[in-house]
Amino acid sequence: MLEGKKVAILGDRDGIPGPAIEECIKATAADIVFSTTECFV
Amino acid sequence: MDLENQSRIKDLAEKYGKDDLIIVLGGGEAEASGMAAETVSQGDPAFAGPLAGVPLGLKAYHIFELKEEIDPAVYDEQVGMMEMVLDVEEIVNEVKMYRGD
Amino acid sequence: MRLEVGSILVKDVQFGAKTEVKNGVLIVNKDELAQVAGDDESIASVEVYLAKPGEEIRIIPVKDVIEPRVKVSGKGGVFPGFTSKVDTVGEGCTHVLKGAAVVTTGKIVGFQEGVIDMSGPGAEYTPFSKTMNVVVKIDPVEGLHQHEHEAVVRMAGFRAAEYLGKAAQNLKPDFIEVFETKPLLEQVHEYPDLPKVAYVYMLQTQGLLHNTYVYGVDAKEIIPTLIYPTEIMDGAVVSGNCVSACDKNPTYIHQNNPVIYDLYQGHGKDINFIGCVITNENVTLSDKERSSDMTAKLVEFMGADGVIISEEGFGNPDADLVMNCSKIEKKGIKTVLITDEYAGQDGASQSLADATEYGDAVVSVGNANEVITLPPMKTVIGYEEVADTIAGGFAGSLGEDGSITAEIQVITGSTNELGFGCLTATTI
Amino acid sequence: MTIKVVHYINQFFAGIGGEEKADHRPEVRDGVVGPGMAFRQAFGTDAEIEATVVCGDTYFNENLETATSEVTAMIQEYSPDVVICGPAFNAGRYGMACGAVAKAVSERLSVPVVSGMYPENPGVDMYHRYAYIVETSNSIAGMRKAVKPMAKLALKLARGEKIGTPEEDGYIPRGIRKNLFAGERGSRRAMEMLVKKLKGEEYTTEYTMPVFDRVHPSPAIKDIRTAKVALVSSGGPVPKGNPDHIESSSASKYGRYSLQGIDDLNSENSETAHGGYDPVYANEDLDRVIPVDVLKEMEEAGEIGSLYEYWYSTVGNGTSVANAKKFAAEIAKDLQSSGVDAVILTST
Repeated sequence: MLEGKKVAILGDRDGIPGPAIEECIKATAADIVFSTTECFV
Repeated sequence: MDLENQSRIKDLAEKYGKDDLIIVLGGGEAEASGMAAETVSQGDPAFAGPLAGVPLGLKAYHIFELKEEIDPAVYDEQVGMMEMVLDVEEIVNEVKMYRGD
Repeated sequence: MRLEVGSILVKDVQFGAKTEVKNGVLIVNKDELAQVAGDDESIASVEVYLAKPGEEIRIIPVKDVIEPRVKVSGKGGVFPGFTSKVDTVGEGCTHVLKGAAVVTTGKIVGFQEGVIDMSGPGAEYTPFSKTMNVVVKIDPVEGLHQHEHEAVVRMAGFRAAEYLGKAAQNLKPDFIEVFETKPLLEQVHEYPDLPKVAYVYMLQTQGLLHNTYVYGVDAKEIIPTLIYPTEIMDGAVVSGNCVSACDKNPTYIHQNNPVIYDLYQGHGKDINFIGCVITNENVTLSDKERSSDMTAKLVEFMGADGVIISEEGFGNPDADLVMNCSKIEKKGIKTVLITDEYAGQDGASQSLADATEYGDAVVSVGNANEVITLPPMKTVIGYEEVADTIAGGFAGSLGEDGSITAEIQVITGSTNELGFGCLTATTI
Repeated sequence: MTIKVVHYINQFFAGIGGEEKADHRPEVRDGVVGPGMAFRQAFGTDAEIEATVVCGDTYFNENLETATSEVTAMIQEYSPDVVICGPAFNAGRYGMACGAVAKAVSERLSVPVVSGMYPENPGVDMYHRYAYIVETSNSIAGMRKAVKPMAKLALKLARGEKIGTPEEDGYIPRGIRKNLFAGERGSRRAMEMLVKKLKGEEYTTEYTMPVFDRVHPSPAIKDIRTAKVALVSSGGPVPKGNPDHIESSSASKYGRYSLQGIDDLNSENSETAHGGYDPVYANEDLDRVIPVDVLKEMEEAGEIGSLYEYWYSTVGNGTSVANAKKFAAEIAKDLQSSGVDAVILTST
């Protein structure tokens, strides 16, 4: 389902941070267009 | 959701369209994750940011939902730890609810 | 003590040639009643009126309300120490004209007397809009001292109620209720598994129009004492108290004390109702200390597990309530308090003049400061001009059209602190 | 007719920015801004948000009086039927601002106010009396849930409809005591409460005891022979005829009366207005309530410096604590400016 998709990452300082999600998505066929880590609270 | 990020997402949605762009969330807590999913699909529920009253219709997934799509070794290294401590089911249900599928 | 109360239901009241009850109708010989009630050289005039539920009638200023009764068997009369000898009452059988009441009115004694509306919004607040009232308006001779004036009117009311009650002497009651409390040790053993509950009955005793009488004695002079609940139900306690009429106990309410009645309803089921302590509400600190010490000691002496404490009045008596509560709780005996509130006309002020952290179980019977407009009535029995000066009224309370805008404090029994009515207050 | 609403929000909800923009000065914008959109949806055609007033939280709280006046003036321009503040959730300074606006709007403009806050927001504690504050969650995630009951209450208030209990209409109790008829009479409720208390079961008191101020007495007067002494009483002592019509109970006022030419109070020149005690003895000789005769003698003998030429009087009977406090503050100010050193307070 990630095939050919553009991905915007909204990580969470107290959950999964942006860089960790980036690592995961990098190993797929999707294209990362934005990544950030929010403080959700 | 952070006001600046709302603005960024809005721009990206205009650029790529709602069929190509997906949002991946890393939220550590159900309510906030659901809210992020809601913000990018129906608009900012807090009516504070640029997405207030702007329904982009984007689909957001939590990284937990994408486990099958990701290299297990990488997933385990990056997410495994948090998967054990967080309430995965509650978070995923909340995100699903606001994604509307 | 075992008391049978036989109720003869009165569905209507009319004037007639002979005072009697016929088919549920109380017929009153007006002249004879006026003569009996007015039998006092200090009384200049007596007028008798009828006021029935739903009629557009206002009675003002109301001094006392009394239930007509007669002793059928057992010792004593219906007002022992006043209209009969002081024999101990509370045993045998008493007949009641249930649904009828004598209401006394007449020239104002002080500032403090009440209002009864038989219809309209005010009627919802007073229990005496639901009774068939025989209103006795008594005016004293010129120059009578205030204390004597009060006593003369009080006695006239008792005589009137006793006179009417005699009509029930030989009637068969529509229903009979039996109330019994045994001597303490026996009573304790009757229901060994139920919590032992006593009732602390606070009687206001602060001077003119603030007094309560027990077997003819001004309760200000008593030291708190034990009394059988049935004695109270049978006329041992009567009223000389109508200040801020909302939370004063007219004689009718003493005769029908709802706390005693409801404790008997729970007796043998949820609780073991073992008896009453009557205490007073005097004005000096040493009196307050003595009475609350004695009350707490008596409750402990009885071995009570819990008590209901009812207040009469507000302000100064709040101190008595708080002392009774904290001293009893400190003995490990649980309390529930019944009080009304003076939270201001806007409801935003604190409601009591004294407080205790032990008072964690309070029944509120309403904010007496809340303002109400009583529309004009076709008939006013008494003197409506006192509306501006009675407690709860203010300059301009009496409107030109005869309406009265005042605090519900003016309405007889509106915030009765024995919990006779359903009124309460909540925080919004 | 469409109901007119003005909405008050902070800089964050106006999309101006977060903490860094919190010094934003008050401004007014026509129509809806931010959360106003959600209210617009909820109102449909019943009400219209005419304007939104925005102010930064820091600016508001650091310039409380000016900001309150500025914001209130902006709101007044639109003569709204009801004002909505927030919701502020658990944002403390935003809650305090919403509360202060609510107080000013309700008191100065007599316009009802609805707000929304998390119960622990300090704005609730400070201002719950002035607004119907809907209980919200502690974060902005609760926005949708807060808007519906807030909008409903706003419509009810604007239409002058009867507001239900806090439970029925979902607002935080405002601390106002309101009478109502319960299902059971008081004595029955007392018995049921006692049975529960005896069994150790949960019960709800119908009145939570107030906490009282404890006033520390002032230090003793060093030399009473030079002190100016005043008389203040809640026993209702008034000149004969009660010229100010002080009520016999629940006093709405106090009086200030001259002692000029009076050395003794008696049944000719004075009486009590108090309806809560036996007035006979006070009316015979009002020195029993305020000892004017003795103080005049002491003044003459040089035992006190002087007796202040006015006495102050009200009736304590049934008078709410809030009114009593108000009277006392005014009387104290008067006494202070008249150089009074000591006061004899008599009650009854």
